[in-house]
Amino acid sequence: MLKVNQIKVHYGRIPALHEVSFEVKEGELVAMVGANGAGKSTTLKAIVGALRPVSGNIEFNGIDITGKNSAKIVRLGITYVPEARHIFGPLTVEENLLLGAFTLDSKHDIEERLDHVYQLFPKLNERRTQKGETLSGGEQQMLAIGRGLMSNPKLLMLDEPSLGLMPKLVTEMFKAISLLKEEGRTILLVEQNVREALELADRGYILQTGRTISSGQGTELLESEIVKKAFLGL
Amino acid sequence: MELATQLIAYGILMGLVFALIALGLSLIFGVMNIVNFAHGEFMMVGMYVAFIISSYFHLDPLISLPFAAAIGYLLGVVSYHFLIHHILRGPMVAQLFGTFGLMLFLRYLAMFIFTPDVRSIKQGILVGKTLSIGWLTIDVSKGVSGGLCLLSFALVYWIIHRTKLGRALRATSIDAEAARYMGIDTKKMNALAWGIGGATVALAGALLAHYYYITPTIGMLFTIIAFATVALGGFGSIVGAFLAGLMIGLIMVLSGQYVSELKFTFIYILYFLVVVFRPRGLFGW
Amino acid sequence: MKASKRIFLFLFVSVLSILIVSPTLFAQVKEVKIGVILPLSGPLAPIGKSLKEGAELAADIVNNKYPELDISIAKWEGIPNLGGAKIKLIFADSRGDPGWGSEQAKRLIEDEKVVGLLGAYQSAVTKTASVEAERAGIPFINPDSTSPALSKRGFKWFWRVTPHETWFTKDLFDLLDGLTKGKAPGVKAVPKSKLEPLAVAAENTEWGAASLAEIEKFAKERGWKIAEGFKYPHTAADLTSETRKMIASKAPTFLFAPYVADAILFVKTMKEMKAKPRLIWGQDAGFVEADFYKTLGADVNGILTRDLFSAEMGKVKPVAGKLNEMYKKMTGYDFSGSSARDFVGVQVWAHVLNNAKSTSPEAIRKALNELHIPGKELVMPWKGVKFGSPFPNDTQQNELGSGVINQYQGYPDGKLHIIYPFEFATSKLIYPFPGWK
Amino acid sequence: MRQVLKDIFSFEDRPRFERIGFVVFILIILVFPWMVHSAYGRVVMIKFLLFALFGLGWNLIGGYGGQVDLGQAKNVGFGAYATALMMFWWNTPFWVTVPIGMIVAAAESFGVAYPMFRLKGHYFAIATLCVALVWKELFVFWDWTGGARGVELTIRPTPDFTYMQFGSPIYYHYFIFLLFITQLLFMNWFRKSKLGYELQAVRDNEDAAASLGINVYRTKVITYTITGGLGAVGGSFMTVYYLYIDPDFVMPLDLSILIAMTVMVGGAGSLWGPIIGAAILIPLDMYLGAWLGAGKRLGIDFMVYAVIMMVIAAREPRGIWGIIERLRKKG
Amino acid sequence: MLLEVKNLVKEFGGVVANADISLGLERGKIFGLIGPNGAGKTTLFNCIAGYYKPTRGNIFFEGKDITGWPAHRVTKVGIARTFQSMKIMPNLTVEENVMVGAFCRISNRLVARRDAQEILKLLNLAEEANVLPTELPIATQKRIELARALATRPKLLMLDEIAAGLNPLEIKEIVQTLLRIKEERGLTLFLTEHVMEFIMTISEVVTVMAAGRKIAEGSPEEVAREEKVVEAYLGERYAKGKSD
Repeated sequence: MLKVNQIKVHYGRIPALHEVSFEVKEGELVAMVGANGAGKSTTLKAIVGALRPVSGNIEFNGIDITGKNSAKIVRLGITYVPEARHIFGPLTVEENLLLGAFTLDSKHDIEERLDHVYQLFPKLNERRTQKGETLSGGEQQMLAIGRGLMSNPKLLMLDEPSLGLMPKLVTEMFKAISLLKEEGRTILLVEQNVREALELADRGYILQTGRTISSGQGTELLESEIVKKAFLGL
Repeated sequence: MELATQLIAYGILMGLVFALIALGLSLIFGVMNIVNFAHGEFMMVGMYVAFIISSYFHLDPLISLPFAAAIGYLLGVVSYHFLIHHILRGPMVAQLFGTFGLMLFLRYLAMFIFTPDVRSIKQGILVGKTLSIGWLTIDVSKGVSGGLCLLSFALVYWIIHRTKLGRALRATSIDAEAARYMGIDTKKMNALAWGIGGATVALAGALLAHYYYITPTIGMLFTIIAFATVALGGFGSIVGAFLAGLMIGLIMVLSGQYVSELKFTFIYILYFLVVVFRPRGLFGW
Repeated sequence: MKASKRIFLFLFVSVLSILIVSPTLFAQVKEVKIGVILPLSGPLAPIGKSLKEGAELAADIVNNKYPELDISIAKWEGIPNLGGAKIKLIFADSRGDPGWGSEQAKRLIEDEKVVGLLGAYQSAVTKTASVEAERAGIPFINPDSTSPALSKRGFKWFWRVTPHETWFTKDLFDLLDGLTKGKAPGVKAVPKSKLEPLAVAAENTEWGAASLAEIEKFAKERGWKIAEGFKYPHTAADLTSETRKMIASKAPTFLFAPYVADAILFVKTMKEMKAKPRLIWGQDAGFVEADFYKTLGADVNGILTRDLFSAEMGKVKPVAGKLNEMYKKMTGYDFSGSSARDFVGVQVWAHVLNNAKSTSPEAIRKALNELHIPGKELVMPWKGVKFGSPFPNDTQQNELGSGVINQYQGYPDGKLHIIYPFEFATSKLIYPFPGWK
Repeated sequence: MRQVLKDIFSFEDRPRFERIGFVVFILIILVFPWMVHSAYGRVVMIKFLLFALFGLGWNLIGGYGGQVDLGQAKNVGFGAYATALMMFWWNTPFWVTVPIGMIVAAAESFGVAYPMFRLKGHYFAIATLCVALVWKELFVFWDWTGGARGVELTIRPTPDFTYMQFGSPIYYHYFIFLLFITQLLFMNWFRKSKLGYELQAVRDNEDAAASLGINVYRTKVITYTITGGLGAVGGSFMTVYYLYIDPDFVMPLDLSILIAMTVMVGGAGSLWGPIIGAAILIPLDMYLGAWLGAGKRLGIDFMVYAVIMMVIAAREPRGIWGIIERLRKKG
Repeated sequence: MLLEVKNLVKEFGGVVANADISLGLERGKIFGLIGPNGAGKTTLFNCIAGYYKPTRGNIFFEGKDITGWPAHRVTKVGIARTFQSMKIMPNLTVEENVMVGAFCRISNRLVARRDAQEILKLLNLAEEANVLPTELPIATQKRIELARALATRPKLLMLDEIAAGLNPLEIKEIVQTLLRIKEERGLTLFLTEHVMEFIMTISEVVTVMAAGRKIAEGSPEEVAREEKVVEAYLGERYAKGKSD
């Protein structure tokens, strides 16, 4: 479904990604792990078109989306739930969700998606008229994911959904992700919680200083030396 | 009593125009945090559109309103794509003098084309007619302008707060990065904000041209008043711009009645006092 | 050398070369250069433009033969006593900024090597620019600034051709007094109570402040009450409250001293408010510009304005009529007080150069102080040009000048008719002010 | 004390090419009046030095402090009026009026700084603009300032070092150069001082600065006060240079903006930025104005000027200094 | 007692963010502060560090009442902090960033520079001294912030979520660094964190907050066992994981 081929990204003159290659197949949950500054978020941003790769290409369902702008990429069915949530604070929960459905045009579809998200996260339904900024951290994360689901994406990319959440919510978050997986949704997950992420994932990739250095089945990776040494400090 | 009512009526009518002028500035600031020094020049362009329609095509200046709005929209979008887009990333100082350059350019382009002569519109359904209600005398063109300002305001308010496009615009203003992830083309949204800003202020110019003189250098004065209006109401707040516009119109007329030499001083001091106690303006986010 | 160093050096060298390569023109034998400083950009650009056109017309007449005109400069082809040298005007834009005025004066004097200066309309600019002439010892002829202070500085190299504010205000009160005595053409004596009190609105510039001060002074001397006299910020966004204040004072006589933009706004606002003054008088500047009557059309009818010139002058002075035609052909509108003043400025320069028979400053200075141009040479209704001390402390001020007070009649296709001096009147005074339709 | 003196006169920490450039620049200015015979060239040079002086002062609050102040003209006005009025009334020597002008401007800045620094960003910028306009209106309104009619000083026939009046611009050239170099050396000390670093910390992040023991508010107020005082010096110079001042001349909005602009074009927050900015904008403005300003069609000079401004803003928001720095890093 | 918080209340327009919090930090120990998002931990930090004025209650530092003091004064008495979201000064070099911190105690520029260099060495940042911090990765920027705080020579160092977004290995590194500088400089540490691997290993005393109140206090083991804490914060899984 998604094929990333040796992309290279620079921030100004500083290289952030050297060569990153991986793929995500339909219905898979793929986790991407790596140290800080390894380029995980950069990779996701490059996929969603917020950053333009200097070389390499990205293919989605056979379409080359390298360097296309976000608006087009989102229309093709990729959504990105950014790190640190990026909720529209002054807007209500429902407005936030409706913005998630910006690329949908049919009123009927939007209603349907809205119902679906409310079913998935009943808390959001309770707070639909509240302003986004008044929600707690966990609820905001739900809202961010719900917003990402509104366009009914073919590929959902989650960037550190557990960041800054308390342990209890971290657990709930992973529960929610596994629920989405059961739904059959294709997910690309970036996480600092290496253990939980790899346990949940079908497959995983390890990023180091802007390169994919290893890949494999989630649980396999978890047992590998690299992960044990570099991430778990065992 | 008679005097007071009359003055208040003038103040409100003037204030409505100030508010419409300030609206675009506020909107642009709200969406991309940039102050436009060329705002008054956009208004001046609107005035010349009305002038051309009336003097060269001998049509009623009222007909110029949609043209002024359209040209203002175009001017806003073009300025955005050629200049503003490129200075957005820069520091605030660079933005200020980028738009200042735009201001100088438009002003002297107008002087180049139209010469520095003072113009005004002589013929039109509304021009020079007055209406008396009791002892209240109102220039019809001012009354109609006030009404149209109110209408435009309502329209923009409706677009921003009730439509999908407006929601996208607001999202862009809150968090452009996140808006992009929603599939919103933020560049288009910024251009749209500039378009609406240009259209409203050019419209205000075309309305103002009905009873005001036109020269290439007229912009700066209104730009500063618009700054004070917007800052008073709170940058980015539409309702704030509206109420602050009315306030400034009233203060200008009332203080002009008593201490006319210092009437701008009162506006600046009012602005100063308000922001000192409410540093983000009356209705700022 | 590293690239960085080269860039740095390049920067300074290029700045230096910009500074050095400045306009240096070769002086031509058959040319006399006169520097003209005018506000050609900025808010006063409209007036600057007409001043410039007036000066250009005069230079053209000096330099070429116009046998149909009955003044001496028209018979010349250049300055006769300088071997037919042509007058070349070098214009400089003051931007209405005193600093720029001073700097352009320096440029004209030293780099352009002009024999003298002309200008600079705004009194503030004239002040700084004339300081440069004074320091350099170069004559500065000022045809167009009316602040009384200018001729009271005791400058050795400064001559003013135009009458100043004190005069004009005296004219105004002569007119008012004349009205009460029945001297005004076509109007029976008006009781003073119908004209009193006065209401005055002046812009808060050097010129406006001077006008207001003079009016207040004369009103006191001649015993006229002032109900309302105030200054207001010039180029105000709105003048409703000021106009309202004038109306509320219930004064029958409105006196104004604004530049053109505000003048237009005042009249429009008065019309809108249905003001019913019996007399409206404007202090030149805004009220005489072409923009004023072109913009307002019929709404100007009945307004009086202090001026130096009227197109109707042709009735009294045929020369003026012919010149007006020439000017109208050139620009499309009538000669005005502004354009006429700089016309006279160039004219004075031509006479002085001719009398001096030399371009040396001392010779010119001598010629200026001995100058006497008779009234018939001038487009103005003056008795002539002769520098003296007409009011206390005045030095090198034309003492033969005088103003006129005109009335707009029959616009949009009408004329500015001379009302005062009464002996020059070209029409009956329309009194009281007819109001707006 | 020795450390302070060393900090004032030493440019050791700057790269060599800057020091060489600086020496060349000083030499050029020193020999300028003897090499250049165009009077306008000299006038432009004086105006360049004047605006470089203004820019250096403004750079303090606007560059190092990052607070966009659009009201510097009011301080210029205070300096100009202090000198003009005291000379006019009491015949006070110039050198006495300068410190008084500086004190007045600094005191006023200190007074308004208190409420003003509750504001940030654009709100602050517009507040400074408003305060300057209010002062200008008051100076027009009051009678004791001469109102709109301004103050005019009498010409002294001989060169006079007490009242700093000279017939020849050469004197003014060295006179303004002296003021300029003094201010430059002050800035050289300032950028290395504790206050200088604290100010930059405040500009970059106020919360972080506070967490490091910096009194953010006080730092801003002090800087704004000093900036006010520095602005007044150039005003005093204007009075004796032009011999006439009025509010429209010495304290208009245009002047505030031009001062800010020279710094931005050169590069805000760098030592040389204001000088480079003035060296580009002032000659450009004055020569364009002189060559194109009085032509048949009006406004071409400003249009050229405006286009240059827009291009710099869009292409190099950090000013010319930004370009030089970048090239240096590359080369 | 180095720092004492007594009955501290902080309200924002009627919303109570901190309700009656009392704390005591002993000199030379490491204290942890945990609690759900929105429990008021950062608010408490901001009250102590002088960014907010408490509505009621008192804060004592070395017996001195510092309630309501502005941030810069609080720093001067010896409390330094880092921020949850990075607040680095982007236009100053790494060394200058740290130098500004040193200016808190030292007015001489040359001495301050020497001091800054020393601290950079201590945190293995010496090589980055003349680089602009924005060019460095987040983890390094966090260390710069730490260095900057240290340069003010604090007695109490408050770290707000310094381990957020770091992976387990990086967390290990930072724990070691913290322990080292604590010993060398005789510091008292006060930390908030969500990363349990971090806070539970390093802290000697842990305080738990929920909904603006203090709900538990004690050694990490004690706290992790408390039912209230598990319910409100840790969740079943963590508690189970620990007991395994």
